[in-house]
Order: sequence, then structure tokens, then C-alpha cells
Amino acid sequence: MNKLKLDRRTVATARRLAAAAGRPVVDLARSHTTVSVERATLRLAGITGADPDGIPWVNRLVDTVVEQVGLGGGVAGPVFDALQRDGHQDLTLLAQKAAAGSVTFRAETPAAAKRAAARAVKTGLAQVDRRRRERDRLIKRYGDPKQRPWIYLIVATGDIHEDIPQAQAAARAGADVIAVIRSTGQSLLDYVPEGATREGFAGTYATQENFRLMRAALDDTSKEVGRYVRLTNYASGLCMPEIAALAGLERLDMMLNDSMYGILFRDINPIRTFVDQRFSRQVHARAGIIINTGEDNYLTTADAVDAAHTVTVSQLLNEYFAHEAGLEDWQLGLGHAFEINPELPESFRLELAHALLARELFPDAPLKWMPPTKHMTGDVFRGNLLDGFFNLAGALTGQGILLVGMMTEAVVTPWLSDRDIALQNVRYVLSAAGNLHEDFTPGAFIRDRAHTVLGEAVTLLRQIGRQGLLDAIGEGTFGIMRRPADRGKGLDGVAAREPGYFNPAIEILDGPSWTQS
Amino acid sequence: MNKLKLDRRTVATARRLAAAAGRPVVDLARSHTTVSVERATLRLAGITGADPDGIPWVNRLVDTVVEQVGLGGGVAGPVFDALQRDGHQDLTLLAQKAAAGSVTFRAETPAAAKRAAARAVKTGLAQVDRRRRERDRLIKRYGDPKQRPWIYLIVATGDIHEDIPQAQAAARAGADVIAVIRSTGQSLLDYVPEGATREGFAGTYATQENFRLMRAALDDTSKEVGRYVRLTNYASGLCMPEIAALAGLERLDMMLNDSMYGILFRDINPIRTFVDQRFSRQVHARAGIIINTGEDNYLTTADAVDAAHTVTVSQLLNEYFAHEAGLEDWQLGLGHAFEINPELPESFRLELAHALLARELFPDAPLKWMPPTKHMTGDVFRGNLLDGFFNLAGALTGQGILLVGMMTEAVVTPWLSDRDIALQNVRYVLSAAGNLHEDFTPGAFIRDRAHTVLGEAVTLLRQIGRQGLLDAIGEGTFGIMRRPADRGKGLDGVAAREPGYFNPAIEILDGPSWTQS
Amino acid sequence: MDTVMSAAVIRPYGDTTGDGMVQVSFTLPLAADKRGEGAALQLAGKMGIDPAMVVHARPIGAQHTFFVVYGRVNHLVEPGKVVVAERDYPLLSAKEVNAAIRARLRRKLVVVGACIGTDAHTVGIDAILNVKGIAGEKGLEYYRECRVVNLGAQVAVAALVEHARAEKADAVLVSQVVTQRDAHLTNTREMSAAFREAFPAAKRPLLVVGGPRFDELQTADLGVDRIFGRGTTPREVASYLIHAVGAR
Amino acid sequence: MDTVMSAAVIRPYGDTTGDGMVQVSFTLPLAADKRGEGAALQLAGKMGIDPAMVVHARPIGAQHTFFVVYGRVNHLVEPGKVVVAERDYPLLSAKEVNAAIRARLRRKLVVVGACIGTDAHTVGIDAILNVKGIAGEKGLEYYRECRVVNLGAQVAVAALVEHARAEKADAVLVSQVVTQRDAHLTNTREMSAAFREAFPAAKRPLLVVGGPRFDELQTADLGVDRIFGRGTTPREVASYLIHAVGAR
Ligand code: B12
Ligand code: B12
Ligand SMILES: Cc1ncc(COP(=O)(O)O)c(C=O)c1O
Ligand SMILES: Cc1ncc(COP(=O)(O)O)c(C=O)c1O
Repeated sequence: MNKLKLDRRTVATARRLAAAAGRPVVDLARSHTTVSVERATLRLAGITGADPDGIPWVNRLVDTVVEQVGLGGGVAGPVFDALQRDGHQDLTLLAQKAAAGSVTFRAETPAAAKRAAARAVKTGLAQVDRRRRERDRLIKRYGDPKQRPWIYLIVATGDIHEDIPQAQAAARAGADVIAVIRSTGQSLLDYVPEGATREGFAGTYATQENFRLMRAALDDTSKEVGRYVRLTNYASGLCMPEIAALAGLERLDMMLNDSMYGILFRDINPIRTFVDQRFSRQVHARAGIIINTGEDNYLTTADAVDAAHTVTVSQLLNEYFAHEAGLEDWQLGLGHAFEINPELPESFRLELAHALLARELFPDAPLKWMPPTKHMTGDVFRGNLLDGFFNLAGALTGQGILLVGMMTEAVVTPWLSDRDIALQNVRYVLSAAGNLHEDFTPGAFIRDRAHTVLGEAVTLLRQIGRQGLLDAIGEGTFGIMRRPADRGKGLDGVAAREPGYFNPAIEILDGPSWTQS
Repeated sequence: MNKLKLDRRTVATARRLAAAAGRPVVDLARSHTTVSVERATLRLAGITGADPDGIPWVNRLVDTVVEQVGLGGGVAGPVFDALQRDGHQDLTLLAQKAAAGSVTFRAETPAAAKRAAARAVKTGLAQVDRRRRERDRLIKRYGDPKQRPWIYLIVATGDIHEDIPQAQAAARAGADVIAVIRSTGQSLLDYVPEGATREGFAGTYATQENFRLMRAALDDTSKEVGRYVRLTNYASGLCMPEIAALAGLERLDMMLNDSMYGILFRDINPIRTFVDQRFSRQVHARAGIIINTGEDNYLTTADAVDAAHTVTVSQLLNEYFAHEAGLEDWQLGLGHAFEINPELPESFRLELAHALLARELFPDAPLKWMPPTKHMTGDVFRGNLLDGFFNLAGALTGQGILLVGMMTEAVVTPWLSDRDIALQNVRYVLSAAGNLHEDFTPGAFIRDRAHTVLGEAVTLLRQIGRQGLLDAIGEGTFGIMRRPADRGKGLDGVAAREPGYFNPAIEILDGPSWTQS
Repeated sequence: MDTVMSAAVIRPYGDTTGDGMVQVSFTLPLAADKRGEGAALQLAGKMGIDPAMVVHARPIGAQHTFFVVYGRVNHLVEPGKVVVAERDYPLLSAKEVNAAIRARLRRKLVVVGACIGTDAHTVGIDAILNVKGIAGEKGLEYYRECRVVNLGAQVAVAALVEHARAEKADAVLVSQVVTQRDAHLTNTREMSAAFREAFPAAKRPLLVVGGPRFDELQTADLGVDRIFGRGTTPREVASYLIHAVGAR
Repeated sequence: MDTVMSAAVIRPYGDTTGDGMVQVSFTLPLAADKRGEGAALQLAGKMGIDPAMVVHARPIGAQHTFFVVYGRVNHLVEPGKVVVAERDYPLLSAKEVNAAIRARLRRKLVVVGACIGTDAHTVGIDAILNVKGIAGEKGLEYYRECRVVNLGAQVAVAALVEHARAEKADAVLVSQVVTQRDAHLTNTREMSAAFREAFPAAKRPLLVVGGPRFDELQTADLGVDRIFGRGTTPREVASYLIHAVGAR
């Protein structure tokens, strides 16, 4: 598609600048580790369960190791060393002992312990690989959605047992992807809750058991509807690496995973975020999971016209970081959103320009197109209309994943009936006007706007190249949020990798690229 | 505009065939008269008022004349003869006497009486001309709407005193044209009710006083909003000629006036309709009134895809009849509608094909684009969405007059809030996407569909040419309603014009075209 | 008509069982200020919504305001106490209807249909009567053992009575679509009164009325034998007719 | 807070004064059949809608049905009995606020703001506090005589109390946007209880809470001094603060 007649040279320049801006951050990620990266490694190595207060054993274990020998050498070595010395083969038991104060960890790890650690992690990754093959098989059996964009619906009751029937109802009514929205506050928890949960606020906790329950329910529904229904959750917040690992183990299909969201919107420390980010993406790459990036969020705090180019810049950065972590283009659900003030003259054509720019910049990525939220009001009648025009823009510009907007956006988390009304809306638009793109040939207004945004993005990338990405973030470049590199939550969970740093998961994931078997 | 690449020769053929099919009907109209044509003539000559039962004096007078001397010679002669013989100068008084049985009418009319009749009618037409100049002045003063399409809203409370504030509110909120919907049943009344009325069902009676009150109120509002707000009513039903005359006298700006609606949807006799039709259109031509034809109605009883070509045929016939009656292109609000089943795949693109066909066939006519009604349901959320796509289709295809759809179409006559929601909808679509036509270049699907419909229209016109329009109507060609020429209401009010037929209004209106002074 | 017995009590469902959530909209003849919002909350309260949230308030002119309210309604719905016009006759196929007419009447069943009063909406009655039918079902004209006389729109009650008499109608089917100012109710009552006056009870044709806004339980009030609402299909009507005419 | 006296009694307005027409929608956990519609009518009846028309019924899965109901509500709205949180202080310009602070406090007015609990919606509180402001009005940071400490999102109540003490806050401004499971109410109550415990009554900073779904009349219940709802502007807040702090 080249409806915008973008200049190939400018596009290449933009990519080059994004890589230059991202590279130092990748170096940072490669030279640090975090408690969550280490916990994720142990989770892949097989640790499970939580103490009676609900704190996972993996947290108790890693905390003890860090206390005793520090974080910078990696945790897997000391843990498997202790395990071997102890004679035990069970990480969870070891964690319980460690929590009771009866284990002493050592900084130096013998080769045998390292081998044992590597074996354990490989077992976990093999499970991730099996899950991926299982997905491929089920997709072959039940089929992919017939149409693009895929229809993506959220459930957000806070209670996994209300979520499940609602998700199934949505899938039966046409949803291709179900996202279980996460409880407020989970992103700032430095542990992953355990078990099936029923007490989230405006979302349900992301737990391994909830993942499992929902995936199983949607497998049933996939069979019923003859279409593989995908499941999404959030690899975001302080536990991003661990949740990525759990998602791989439980065959989730997509994950919200953005390079900067946690920094900007959860005030998580930038370095913590970038380190966690890289690991989580490597796991997603391996698991065949499609990531959804979070550029849409910027437009809830910044103006969608003024800040349009910051979305483009972020998409280019997300793309660079994703490729670097091993994700392929088909896994890049780069985000953007229909958030221009509807009172602005030509707002719809401006949306088309922005959406088409993303489409043509990333032709092979299944872009994730987010509905209006900021300018939705309690006027639910108008709301449903706006959502219809959002759906139309999605169809006209060939978006890959359509997050379905709800008329009650400004009122409540979606009701059962809201989803039904919203799905009807999508179905009408796609059926009635889904092919209107054949009759859509952007004129000067749309083309000029797209060129302007791309130009502004290049200028901003140059600027970021000069000052460094961390400083740019510190100065409020994205979403008007200022986030200095030495502030924010979770910084105490970060350490520079020490010379002998050992992490078998990273060794494998950083290693020569494995092929999907 | 030539986005469809219509074949000019086919278009010319279609017009030629329509003229051929219409000509015999015009001959019929020129050789007959009806009680309503005669009453309209007397109304132009100055008769007003009603008897204590609410029956207008003009009805009482015409009935008496017809009883005594028949209809075929025209009524104005006998009436002005009697008036002169009586020494009176007041038609209303004469009517009262005639009703009391104390006037004898003669068939032959002396020249002096004819001159008096012509003078009186000229006075009435002069008033119509004054009204037209007044409109021109007010438009110059207050201005025309800034945008196309003009926004057309209905009020339908049944009570002129509720209608007025609602119409004013609508105009303030952005309506360019207010239509006062008529009470059910009025079209079959063979008289025009008198005075201000408050008891209509699902519409308000069309009376001269109601016209006056509403026009005056909208003149106030025009001044207030700095935009001339147009007023519409119905010149339709058994009293079409009289209502046309009253509309001219009271400066209405548009009138619903279709060549076949009364036949098809009110079972009014075809000949009665065509005769009344021609007179009413001559009056509209003189009054500078824009007519709105009723093709949209066919699609409520016939399928909008199957019968698309019947709309085209009817538009061509309406155009022919209108030109023949002296209307100019800018006065032709030819009707069509967004009535394709929204469940039909590609329904929106089919709508675009149909709407664009009308646009390109009648480039100088202010097409009147009607909203979805038939497929509206009690789901008001979906309803508002459909109306939004209707508005978009209107903008994409350059319609002239947009009748604003209401989300409650399937529920109630419009509420105050429905109009407000509907206006917001229109405003959003026009502001956000009003210029999207710049980016709209119909592809093969839309072009092919338009060509198919035009082809089918030509075929049908040929067929009508062979069998005659009256027979075609008799066989259910339009709206699947079968209406034979010798049946239907109001036939007893029709007479062939006799050799000495005298009607000063028709003489003037048929005469060499007057120019607007 | 019957009443169902069922123990359960239910509430509206927003996104959690029992949450009782509903949406309401209305216009009040008040300005769009805090007082107006307070009045909207008052009304919501009287409707049983508590807590109620005014989520949208939009002035329409200076004297009216449109409100959208969301909230939890505290009424309990008792499905066990719901009274509905249940189908108290078997739903037959066209073939079965024809056979039943032959068996029970030994002649054709005569149906006279019309839109009465000033109502000109014939699509509904045509859907029931004309061959074309609706929703994939053919109309009564298609039934070999029915004789259908469809008088069309805007038929005066007196004329309808005359036709019914002349055709020896077994049943008279009347459609009413316009409901503003309760036109449908007024017209139906006028119609049923006229038939009762014109015919002795035993000879009176069955009176059936239909249209999208009728309450199917209002038969006694309107003086008709049966009411059909939104989405009626011809088969339901045919099955009812042979059931009711046969029972006479 | 005050009560208005007004004789009139009004009704909702559809298209005619006094018609009482309203629109309602809800989902019931019932199948989409006549019984379901009957239950919808029953609920409408309990809400005071009579006559009620079910104009739309759509199954959502096998066990739920969405209904749209129109009808006439028979409640009367008494604007005279409406109680609203009226502004009981003068609305000042930024200049006037600054002057009043100088005059009454002779030092800067200290405001500490935050989103508490797990709520991370800062746009609302930022609109009130940041220079940027909202609806063309600048936020409190812009007021020369205000010292604003905006703690941002997801602040724990204990941390908020500590900051308020450390900054010697005259007023604490808390935002709560997430309302699911009454999160906003729970968090606000926790916050006000903590402040009451931590400060003697005379020293306690003014407690102000805001967000789009609060009921402005609920101050006593929530233990705060003032509640601001949907569409609040910074000037209103600033005017209130100097009025209330000044009055202490
Ligand atoms: C088509 C239509 C028209 C066509 C009618 C063509 C025709 N020959 O029938 C035309 C364009 C002529 C028309 C004109 C008007 N219409 Co009209 N029209 C409609 C529309 C769009 C669809 C109605 C329809 O055909 N439904 C499809 C049929 C199949 O459904 P149905 O009627 O409900 O019938 C089913 C059941 O109810 C039942 N049923 C119905 N009758 C009977 C009878 C029996 C015996 C039985 C057993 C069952 C039965 O079975 C049927 C099949 O399931 C509605 C809006 C809407 N979307 O509903 C407005 C609507 C009905 N019209 C309306 C109005 C006001 C008018 C006008 C009066 C406007 C005006 N003042 O000019 C005019 C004049 C009409 C008149 N004098 O009555 C209003 C009525 C408002 C109200 N509630 O009072 C509506 C609701 C639109 C609106 N919101 O304003 N209309
Ligand atoms: C922007 C936004 C976000 C942004 C927030 C960015 C940021 N830094 O604030 C992002 C994308 C991060 C976000 C995330 C989420 N959001 Co959010 N979000 C919104 C959205 C679209 C707009 C809110 C907004 O900014 N309004 C504009 C401001 C100016 O209005 P306001 O907050 O009402 O403030 C005004 C008044 O209320 C008052 N006021 C407010 N606070 C205060 C305080 C004081 C002291 C005073 C005096 C006045 C005052 O003055 C302000 C100016 O007039 C709403 C939907 C909508 N259209 O309303 C959803 C919404 C609020 N979000 C919601 C949810 C559920 C979430 C998530 C929890 C979803 C999830 N599980 O992932 C997450 C997590 C957030 C969390 N942990 O809290 C729900 C809340 C549902 C409910 N009623 O409980 C909403 C309603 C969307 C929905 N329907 O689901 N969200
Ligand atoms: C990338 C990403 N992560 C996470 C979230 C959700 O926020 P929270 O951090 O509260 O889970 C979002 C918001 O939609 C997001 O875009
Ligand atoms: C041309 C025309 N006349 C009249 C009407 C109104 O019908 P009635 O005959 O009931 O006034 C319509 C319907 O919209 C119409 O299109």
C-alpha cells in the first residue's frame, strides 16, 4: 500500500534514527538485571506457589538471595548451587527453607550447578515451545478469523468467574481476541499474585491460574465457534518479565507490552523498565506472542494532533526494541488511537492520515487500533456513533487489530450489553463498508498531514538522538509526563550485571536464534 | 462531477424515454380539471373562511356550482358571473349565500365576469409574487446556510403551539429547514381545515393559519440566528392544488410534492392526482418553492436494492413533469433514501452507488436524501449509528437536502431530545468527514452498481413507454402498489375540460413564462 | 394467558450478577444547572435508582435539559409473577391449518383485513395477509382454505363492518401502527364497539388486532378477541384463527 | 447546601408538555421470549413507567436479554424539593483569590494533591492543580499565592498524611476516578479517617475530594469538607479554598 506516497528515504532515515536512539538503551538492558528478570528465570526453571500471605515463593527466594549475595551476579547460580548442596531437586521447597532462614547462598557457582540451572530453564522454555506448537495446531484446526481487523474485546469485571462467561459470550458474538483487563494497582505490585481471584478493581488480577482458567474456557469456545479465539493480558508493570514467562507457559496469545508505558503512566523507573522490557520481549518472541504497544495512552494525556508525531516516534522505538529482542514483524501490534477531539474540524480525515501513516510505515505489523476514550462522554448515543466512525477508520486504513470501543467508555467498565452493542456496531461497519478502502484515495489534505507528522517525527528523533532517550523521557517528551532516569518505582530492584553474571535464560534467549519446530 | 463515468448517451436516452412516457399524462392533465384545482383558483381569487362545521366556504361554493352547472366548464366563470349579478364583491359572502341555497349559477360566463375573475386571480398571484420577493430579500438579509447539505428536521407533535417552540429550538440548534409533518388522514380530506389547530395525530394539520404562525415564528428565529430558516409542508393528497396556493400565499419555502405518491400510498385516483399535480407545480414554480419528491417511500414497501431503478425512473418522470410545469432545476428536490437492509453485505457501498447515481443524473437539482426508516428498530443505539452512516453517505455524494434521521424512528414521532441527538450526529459527521468526498474515488464495485441501476431504469422506461404510464402504475411498478386508473379516491372530483373551459389561473400559469421581478 | 411459577427473584445485570444496573434517559423542562441535575437525580430516585449517577446533561434550548443517568435499581424482578399472553393453541403448519379448516368448517375460512382510521401503514397487515408474507413465512392468502379480503388502508369502521357482513367474515383482522395520542387504542375501541352493535354476539366475527405497540394483554380492555404485537408471523395468526373459529 | 422553594411540579418531556416520556435500557438474566419481555415490563412498571413499551429485546447469549423500553413515567418531579450543593461562597478571579490569601493568611496557601489508592487517573487532579488547567482556566499552580505539591498517582494514604504534615498543608486535594465496586468511596473514607486520626480537629487540613462520579452531597458520609464533581474548574476550587481556609 502506498496511498500516502511517503518518501522512502525519509522512512529509512526515521528507522535509522530510531535505532541510534534505542541502541544505548539496549546496551543498558544488556548490562543490568532486575529482581523480576531473575524471578522470571526461576519461574521458567519451575518454581511455583506462594506463602500463606500470598507472597510467591519465588519472591521470598530471590529476596533472600539478594540479601545474602546481591543481585548483580544473577540469582540462578546461587539458587541451583544451594539446591545441589542441599540435595533437593525442588525449587519451591528450597524457597520455603530459605524463607525460614535455613539456607545460605554463595556468590560463586560451580559449573554443575550452572548446568543444572540451564537444564531447568530449558525445561521451562520447552514448555513454552510446546505451547506455541499447540497454538499453531489449534489455529490450524479451528481457523483464524475470516476478516481483518481482528475484533478485540475487553472484559473487566474483577472476578475471573464473571469474566469467563462474559468472555465466552463475547467470543460467540464475534470477538476474535479477548483481553482480560487487569486490576488497578497490580502493575505496582512487585510480585505476581497466585491462584484464581475474584476481587479486582476495574479489572482482574493477572495470575497464572487465571490465565489457565480463561485459556481453557476459550479453548472450549474456540471449538464451539470453529475459530481460534485469542487471549490477551498485560506484560507490564513491575513484574513484566515474570508475567511474560507465565503467558508463555499458559499459551496466552497476545500481551500488552510497551517500552515506555510503565515509565510514563506508572512512574516506574526507566532503567528498571528497559531491562525488564527486553527480557519480557525475548520471552514473547520465543512464545510466538503478539505484543500490543501502548502509544494510545499518550493521547489521553497529550493532544492527539499536537502529539501525533510522538506516537510515530514511539512506534519506531518499539519496533527497534522488538526486533532487537527477536520479535518478528507479525508479532508487532504497534498501538495507536482515534483520540482527536471530535469537535475539531476535519477530525475524521486527520484520524485517517495518522492511521494510514502507521499502516504504511509498518506494512507487515498487525497494528492495534484503539478506540476513542478521552473525548467520550456520558452521552452514550453519541458515543456509539463515534465508535462507528472509529471502526470505519480502522477498515479504511487496514488496521490489524481493532479494540472495540464501548458507548459507556466514560461511565463504567463495560457491561455485557455494552459489548453486544459495540460488536453489532463493528459488524455493521465491517459488513457494510469494510471494503470502502477500495474507493478511498487520499487527497492532498490527508497526504499532507501524514507527511507533516512523519517530518515532525524525524525532527524529534534527531533531537532524541542528540540528548539521549533517557533524558528525553525525563523532559516529558511522551504523554507530557516527565520521568527522570534516577527516579520512579522499582529502582532498588535493579543492579548492574557483575562480571560473572549468570542467567541461563538470558544465555539461551540471547543465543543464536532458534527456529520454531 | 463524473465519478461514476456514466455514459452520456444512456443518460440522454433515459431522459428522452421519460419524456415520452410522461407526455400522455401531461395531455391528460391539460384536458381535465378537478374540484381542488377549481377551489385553488378561487382561493387565489380571495375566498377564505369556513362554515361553523369547519368546512371551508370555498368547498361549499364549488360544490354548489358543480351541482348546478357541473365542473367541466370551470368554476371561476359561474362564480364571478353570479358575483357580478349579485352586485357583491366578496366571494366569501357569495359562498355563504350559495350554501344557503339562494344563488343560481349559469354555465355561460359573460366577458366582464371573466375579466373580473382574471383580475381577482391576478391579485392572488401578485401576492404570491410579493411573497417570493420577500423571501429573496430575507435570504439576502439573513443569509443561506453555510454548508451543503441543508439540514432538514421534522416536527410532528400534532399541536401547532408545541410545534412552534420545538421548531425554533431545532433551528437554533442548526436546522436549515423545518418540516411540519401533517396529521394522518389529512391527505384524504377533500378540504383544507381552517385556523390554528392542536389536535393532529402524529402530525399537525396543514392550514393557512398554521402556515402563517410557523412562518412568522421562523422569521423571528431567522433573524435571531442570522440564517434564513426554510419552512416545508405537504402539497399532497386530495387538496394538493389548494395547499400549493396557500403555501405560495404564506411564503412556505419547500413543499413535498410528488407525481405519484398520492396514487401509490393514499390510493388516490391516478387521473385526479396528475391533474392536481400539474396545477400545484405551476403554482410552486411561480412561488419559487422547492419541491421534494417522494421516491423514498417506494423503498419502504419495495426492496431498496431490487427496486433501485424504480427510484431512478420516478426521479426522471418527476423531473419531466416538473420542467413541464415550469419548475427550474434548482427547485427539484428529487427524493431518494438510505433504505438498503443494513444486514446486506456491502450495503453502505450500494447506498453510495445509488446516491451518487442520483447526484450525477441531476447535477443541478438539490437532491433530498432521506434517512433509514424501514430497517430502524427499537434499538436506538444502533439507530443513531445507522443515521451517522446515512449522514456520511449524504456528505460523500453531495446531497443537497439532508432529512435528519432520528434514533427513535421505529418508536415514536421525534422527541425534542431525539432531534438534538440527531443534530449532533449530523454536525459531527459534516464537521469531521464533510470533505471526505475529496478522498472518495468510486472503484469498480460502486461504478458497476450505478451502471446496472441506470441500465435497468432505461429498460423499465422503455417498457412503460410501450404500455403507458397509467397501466404501469396499475400493475404495481412502483412501490409494489397496484393502482388502476379507474379506481381510487377522489375520482368523482375529476372532469374532462369542456370546450368553453375557463380558468384564469391556468391561463396565466400556462401563459408565456413570466419573469421574476 | 397464564402465570408462571418460579421461585427465583432476579435483578438487572450490568456486569455482575445481581448488580441491578440500568440506564435511563429523559428530558426535563429545566435549565442545565445543578438544580436541574438534582431534579434528574430526584426522578431517578423515584424510579428506584439508588445510587444514581447523572453522567450526561445537555441543554436543549434554555428551558430543557436532556439527561443520561446510570445506576442501580433496587426493585426485584419476579419472573414467577410475570403474566404473558402465551400461545394457548398449537402452532400448525400451513398444511395442518388447511386440513383443520376442511375438517372443522367444511368450507373456506373467510378473513377480512384492513388498516382502520387514518392509519395508512399496510406493510404489517400485508405481511400477515399477502402471499409474500414475512420472515420466510407466506401470508394467509397462500393458505388454500382461506379466503382473504384485504381492504387496505384508511378504511372507515362503518365500511369495515359492511364488508365483514357482506363477505360473511369469520374473522376481521385490523392493523394499527400509529400510536401517537393513543390513536391505536381509540380506533380499536371504536371498531370493537361497532361490531358488537352490528352483530349479535354469536354471529360476530372474531376480532383480531395487531401492530408493533400493542400490549397483548389488553384484549378485554379493547374489546377484541386477540392482540398480536411486534414480530408476529402469519403462521401464528393462522393457527390462532382455526383454533378460535373452530372452538366456536 | 440549600433547598429551593418553587411551586411547580414538572414531568419529563418527550414532545409535549407533561407527557412524562422516558427511555430505559437494561439487561435481565432471562431468555429472550415473551416471558422475558413480560419481566421487562414488570420492572418498568415497578420503576413507575405506565404504559411501558418494550421496543427492543435482543438476546445476549442464551441466558441474558437486553431490553429497550419507552414509556410514560408517572412520577412527579418537584424542583422545589431538590437539594443541591450550591456554591455558598463567592466565585473569585485568580487576582481576587491571590489578594484574599494575602489579606487573610499573610502567607502562601499550601495545597497538597494526589490520586490515592490504586487510582492512576491524574488528568482530573492535574487539571485543577497544574498551570495548564482546563476549559481555558489555569490551575492552582498559576496562582501566585498558592504553593502546590502534586504527589501524582497511586499515593498511599499514609504517605499522603505524612506529606500533608511535612508541607503544613492548608488543604489536601484528592482525586478518585475509578468507581468500580465503590473504590472511590472506600478510598475516600480511609483517607478521611486517617487524617482525623493523625491531626487534632483544629489542625487538620481541609479535606477536598473530586472526581466525575461523586455525589456532591455526600460530604458528611465520606468525612470530607467538600466534594467536587464532573466538570469542576480550578477557579471554583480556588474560591472555595480561600473561603473555607479563611473561615477557620
Ligand atoms: C413504512 C412506513 C411508512 C410508509 C407506509 C407504507 C405502507 N404502505 O404501509 C409511509 C412512507 C407511507 C409512511 C407514512 C407515514 N408514517 Co410511517 N412508518 C413506516 C415505518 C418506516 C415502517 C413500518 C413498517 O412497515 N414496519 C414493518 C411491518 C412488517 O411491521 P409492523 O407494522 O410492526 O407489523 C408487524 C406486527 O406489528 C404485526 N402486525 C401489524 N399489524 C397487524 C395486524 C394484524 C391483524 C396482525 C395479526 C398482526 C399485525 O405483524 C407484522 C409482521 O410481523 C415506521 C418506522 C419503523 N421503522 O417502524 C414508520 C412509522 C410507523 N410511521 C409513522 C408516521 C407518523 C407516519 C406518518 C403519519 C408521518 C406523516 N405525518 O406524514 C405518515 C402517514 C402515514 C399514515 N397516514 O398512517 C410513525 C408512527 C409514530 C407513532 N408511533 O405513532 C413511525 C413509527 C415513524 C416515526 N417514528 O415517526 N410510513
Ligand atoms: C485518560 C484515562 C486513562 C489514562 C489515565 C492517564 C492519566 N495520567 O490520568 C490511562 C490510559 C492510563 C488509563 C488507564 C486505566 N483506566 Co482509565 N480512563 C481514562 C479516560 C479515558 C479519561 C479520564 C480523564 O482523563 N478525564 C478528563 C478529566 C479532566 O476529567 P475528570 O477526571 O472527571 O476530572 C474532572 C472532575 O472530575 C474534577 N476532579 C477530578 N478529580 C478531582 C480532584 C479534586 C480535588 C477536585 C477539586 C476536582 C477533581 O475536576 C476535573 C476537571 O473538571 C476515562 C474514560 C472517560 N472518557 O472518562 C477512562 C476511565 C476513567 N478509566 C477506567 C479504567 C478502568 C482504567 C484502568 C483501570 C483499566 C485497566 N484495568 O487497565 C486503567 C488503569 C488505571 C488505574 N490504575 O487507575 C474506567 C473507570 C471505570 C470506573 N467507573 O470505575 C474509565 C471510566 C473507562 C472505562 N469505562 O472503563 N485511563
Ligand atoms: C502497555 C500497557 N500496559 C499496561 C496497561 C494497563 O495499566 P496497568 O499498568 O494499570 O495494568 C496499559 C493500558 O492500557 C498499557 O497500554
Ligand atoms: C410526497 C409526499 N406526500 C405526502 C406525504 C405524507 O403523507 P400524507 O399523505 O399522510 O400527508 C409523504 C410522506 O412522506 C410524501 O413523500
